Amino acid sequence: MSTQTSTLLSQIEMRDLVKRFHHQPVLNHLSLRINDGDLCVLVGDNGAGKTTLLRILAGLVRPNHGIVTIGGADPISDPQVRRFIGYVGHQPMFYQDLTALENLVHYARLYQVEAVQHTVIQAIQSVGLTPYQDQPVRTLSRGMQQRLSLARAALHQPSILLLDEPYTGLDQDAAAFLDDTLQGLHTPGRTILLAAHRPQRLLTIASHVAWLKDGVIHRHLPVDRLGEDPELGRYLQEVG
Amino acid sequence: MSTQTSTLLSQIEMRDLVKRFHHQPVLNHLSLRINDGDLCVLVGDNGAGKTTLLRILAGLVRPNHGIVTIGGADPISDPQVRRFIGYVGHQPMFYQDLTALENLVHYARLYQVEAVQHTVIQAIQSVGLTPYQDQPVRTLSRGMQQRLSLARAALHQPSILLLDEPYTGLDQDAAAFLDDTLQGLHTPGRTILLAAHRPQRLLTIASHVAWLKDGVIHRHLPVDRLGEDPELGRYLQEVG
Amino acid sequence: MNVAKKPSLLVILDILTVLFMSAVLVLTWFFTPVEAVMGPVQKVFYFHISAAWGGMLSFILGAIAGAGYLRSRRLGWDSLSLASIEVGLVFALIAILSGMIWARPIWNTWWVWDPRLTTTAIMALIYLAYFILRGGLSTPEARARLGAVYAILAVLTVPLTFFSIRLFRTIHPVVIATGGGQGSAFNMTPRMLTALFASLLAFTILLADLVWHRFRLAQLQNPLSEEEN
Amino acid sequence: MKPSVSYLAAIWTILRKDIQVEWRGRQGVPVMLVFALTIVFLFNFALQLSPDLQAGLAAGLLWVSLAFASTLGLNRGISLERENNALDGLLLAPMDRSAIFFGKALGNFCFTGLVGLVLLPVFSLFYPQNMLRLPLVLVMLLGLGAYTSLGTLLSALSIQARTRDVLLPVLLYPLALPILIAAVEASRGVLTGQSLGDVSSWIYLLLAGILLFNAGGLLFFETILEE
Amino acid sequence: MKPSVSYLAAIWTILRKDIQVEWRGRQGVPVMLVFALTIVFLFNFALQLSPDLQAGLAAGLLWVSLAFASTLGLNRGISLERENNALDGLLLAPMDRSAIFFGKALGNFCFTGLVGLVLLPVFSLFYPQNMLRLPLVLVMLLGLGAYTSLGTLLSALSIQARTRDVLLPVLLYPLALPILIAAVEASRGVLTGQSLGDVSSWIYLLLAGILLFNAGGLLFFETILEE
Ligand code: HEM
Ligand SMILES: Nc1ncnc2c1ncn2[C@@H]1O[C@H](COP(=O)(O)OP(=O)(O)OP(=O)(O)O)[C@@H](O)[C@H]1O
Ligand SMILES: Nc1ncnc2c1ncn2[C@@H]1O[C@H](COP(=O)(O)OP(=O)(O)OP(=O)(O)O)[C@@H](O)[C@H]1O
Ligand SMILES: [Mg+2]
Ligand SMILES: [Mg+2]
Repeated sequence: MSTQTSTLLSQIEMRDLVKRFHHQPVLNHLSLRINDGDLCVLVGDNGAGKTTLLRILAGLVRPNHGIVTIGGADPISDPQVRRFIGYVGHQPMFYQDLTALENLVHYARLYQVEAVQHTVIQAIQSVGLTPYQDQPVRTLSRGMQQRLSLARAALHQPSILLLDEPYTGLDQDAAAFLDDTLQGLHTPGRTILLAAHRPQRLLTIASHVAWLKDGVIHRHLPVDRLGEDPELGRYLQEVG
Repeated sequence: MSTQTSTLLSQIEMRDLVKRFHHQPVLNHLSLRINDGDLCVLVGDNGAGKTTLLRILAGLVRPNHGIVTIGGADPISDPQVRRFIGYVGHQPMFYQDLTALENLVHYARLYQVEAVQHTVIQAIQSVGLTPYQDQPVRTLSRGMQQRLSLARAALHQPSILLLDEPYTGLDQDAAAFLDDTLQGLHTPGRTILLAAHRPQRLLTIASHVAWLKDGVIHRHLPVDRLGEDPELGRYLQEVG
Repeated sequence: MNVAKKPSLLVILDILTVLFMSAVLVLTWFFTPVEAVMGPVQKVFYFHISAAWGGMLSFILGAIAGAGYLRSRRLGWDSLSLASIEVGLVFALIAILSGMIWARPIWNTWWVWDPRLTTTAIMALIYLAYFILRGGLSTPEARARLGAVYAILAVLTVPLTFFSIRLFRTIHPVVIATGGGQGSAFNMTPRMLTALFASLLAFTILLADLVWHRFRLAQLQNPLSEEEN
Repeated sequence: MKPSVSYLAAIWTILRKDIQVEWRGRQGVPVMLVFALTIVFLFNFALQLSPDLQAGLAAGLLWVSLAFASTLGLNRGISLERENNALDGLLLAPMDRSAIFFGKALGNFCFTGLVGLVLLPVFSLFYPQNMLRLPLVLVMLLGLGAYTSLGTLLSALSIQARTRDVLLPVLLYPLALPILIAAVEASRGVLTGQSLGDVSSWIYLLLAGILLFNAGGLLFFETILEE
Repeated sequence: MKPSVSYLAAIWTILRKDIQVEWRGRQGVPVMLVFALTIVFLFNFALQLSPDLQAGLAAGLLWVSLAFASTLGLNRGISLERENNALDGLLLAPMDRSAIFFGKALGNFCFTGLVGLVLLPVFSLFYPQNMLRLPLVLVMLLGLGAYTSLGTLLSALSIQARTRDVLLPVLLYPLALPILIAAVEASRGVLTGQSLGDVSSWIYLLLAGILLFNAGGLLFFETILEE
């Protein structure tokens, strides 16, 4: 798989995206380009459209207008592009009656991961769920399900990670694990787009901040140049 | 309503609580007493049992063993005790096809709040959802639904607030509103029990911290005496 | 109570069951006359009625035990309810199967769409659904609680099954008829009656024995049921 | 358990909310209607019911289609509460939880009753019988009352099972059979010109059903819903 | 859209997962079975089918009960994907989304087929006909194949509507009517001793249904599922 993960496949480009619900535009001619190796934190108020944006990128929602390219390819016409995307949404996306292990095995198979069993057991261990791996997902607490979601999204070693408030419900162990993972994944050949409401803890590892407001990307700056923009600086200050 | 909210009705006592799922105890002879006027932050790892504990207090789950009293009354045998409880859980508990307004009106009626329309419009305004009040809840973003949940839980001016990770999904405005509300509600005659993974922002307004570990309350200390307990101090440090 | 050790009363009951059941076998084979019209097949009669009787009795017991659980919240009652209904279902199935075996030669078919037969089959389906319901629940408490409520609702159909022959025109004979059994398909000789009552008694003892055994098994599978006091 | 004012107010609040949801979507009742009609046509084809037979069958078909269509309504009524744990919201409310039973049962009764009232004139068109007669309407409402009470009770049972999406019909149909039979027999009697007095034993059975199942709701609903 | 190895692997993965869930709960198939039997008994009462008629009715009843029971299976199959957005997980996977259709349709076919195979001997007991014959088994599997393909397609449609819990039967039964009629007629023919050749026109209709609905799945499933 690593050979396929070309640099190209970790570049995200959105041009002129429009997404309306009932004629009301949520994304309004939004354009954004995230380069290979970026770890971009997406901030914005409740209802700004972060989730909508991430779901469009993941291929779960079709925009009304505009183009998305992932590494130059169109994820809608070429399903193989989805192989390079890992997505964590607001919902855990598991079969409640299957165990944690079985769920991950199922996803591993869908992505045709090699050495399924080994990979999955490793992934479960990394998020500290080994003692619970044979419990039905239904019986896991919210934080445990969130951990499992993280394990799932990274299972096939995607070059693009789309994370929608991934810290939700995580305790300190899991949050620290996520910090480490993000730091580890933040390498050339990988792109991470992460929506968060309290990005402060991320500013040390992130490379960019994008601010979604009024349906467009209001600001998109490298972290080391945040000082140049008092408005964004103030916003991040408030957010805490 | 305010006349009914006696001091007694804001005292929570749990004695010897046991809750098992499939023979595995999650709460294992847990006892805890939260006095009138306390704002107690409940911390604990993923799967520690915070949600289970709060749901038992809210009367949604029946413990296998042990006693819960709310202001001296048994909430199981006396449904009227539930009038004094406001609960925010992991799930939003709304009818997806009804609007935000209609949902709150329904809850207000269930609690026989006086001046329903006025109270509800006020509540929606306080969480900043007035522009969205006539949208079906289905179309609200996660953060907006969380805001609405907060409005719902406070609608009938409960003397006991049980909040399960209430900051989840809130943007800075909403989080600040919640801070303010908690501070405002933290008065004699009111008790707040709040589960949180990153309690740091709360330590300035909270009065107590309770640490749930291994099925029992491992520590229960006033905030101003946190320094005396290095173990809890370290835990809170890590949690951040 | 130490669940692991077999109570001596149960041992006695085991022995009684074996004795009575063999006695009934002997009675039916050698004591009762061969019925004139139907021939030896008629001997299914004793098992057929006794099984139907045992099934209904057991379902009623299941509902009572269910009510016991709801009152006391002790899983022991649930084990009893489960045991009764499981054994009752087996008895009901025996009644249906023996009825079918009987029906084959005399009605020349395995089955007729007659209210008595149909309500009996539906009773069996109702109690099959009981196990489907339990199978879908994940904690012992939920199984006990909802199983009890369902068992109480379901038992309402038992008298209906019993009285269905009176409510409808049916080809299935009425035995315990008020008018001295004019609806009866055959006239019972005193010997037949003796054997019938012996068989009813034997099946009742068998029922008690089986329920007890099944109850103990359920208790053993449920280590908490005794601790919860 | 005492029917205090607030108890009745809670029932009315729950019923009102169900009507509101129905009104918003305007989907439950039309869906049930279309479904009931579909069933009638399906049976006419699949079972090749001959025309002369159909006259006698009308009562049976009416009830089979009503029973199936009502299950849709019952399912919708309970899945409404399940989605996003809306049921928890009701459980939190300060009233005896049997009020939830009566609220939901009343809602189910109203919607299926409406479906039945529309079906009667439609059946009168399709079958050589005028079915829009007061005694038949009465029998129908009694039958639906018993059926929806039992259905509400069982839908609350099934909601907690893992197979909740499919459990209700399996629990409901066998248990409801006595009710359905009584309803069919009473309807048939009324249609063949008998008076309500002539079919009184069936009517009593329906009344007993209403009584029993509502008593069941009053007594057991709290128990059923507790987790 | 090309049936590459990975495409087939995806279908198999989805099917396998459905079998696993079924095996874990062991609920779908038993529920369908009990439900099918309940319907048979219900109809005998409600419609008071006379004994001589019943022989000719067996085929019709078999299909009506199979059709109703299958709907439960279809509902369960899709609500499994809806809970906690598990469907999103499938949509994210790197394959043409028609694979989801084939995986789900195969699963539905397997489960309802199993139900049918158990029903045949049971029907043989209840009706004066031996129904466990190879030609009937064949007709049954063909009919179920067409029915479940259409059902899978429609269940994906219904999932996006607000009334998703109740929409499927309303969409499915009218559209499936030709399939059901063909299946009933073919079964009736086979049961009355005709050879498969004699009922070939019905069989062709079933085959055409299978072909059409699967082509529909192949072509439209991606479109149906996109949001
Ligand atoms: C609640 C269930 C049932 C009860 C209590 C019951 C009871 C009885 C009784 C008391 C008789 C003897 C009648 C007499 O000799 O006057 C009888 C006869 C018979 N039963 Fe049942 N039965 C039940 C269900 C069934 C079923 C499900 C079948 C199924 C095939 C069946 C088939 C028969 C047959 C074939 C006879 C003999 C009829 C005759 O003598 O003409 N019964 N049953
Ligand atoms: N219905 C259930 N069946 C079986 N086990 C359960 C069930 N609900 C919860 N548990 C178990 O109980 C434990 C506590 O769960 P709970 O949801 O209370 O944790 P929590 O402290 O809220 O965790 P989190 O911080 O992740 O929300 C977990 O180990 C979980 O697996
Ligand atoms: N299915 C839908 N129908 C109608 N409107 C919708 C739908 N989904 C989202 N919206 C609207 O789109 C806007 C953006 O929603 P989105 O979920 O993307 O916000 P968000 O930035 O993720 O917010 P949050 O921080 O609360 O998660 C909101 O105003 C919401 O009301
Ligand atoms: Mg969002
Ligand atoms: Mg929790």
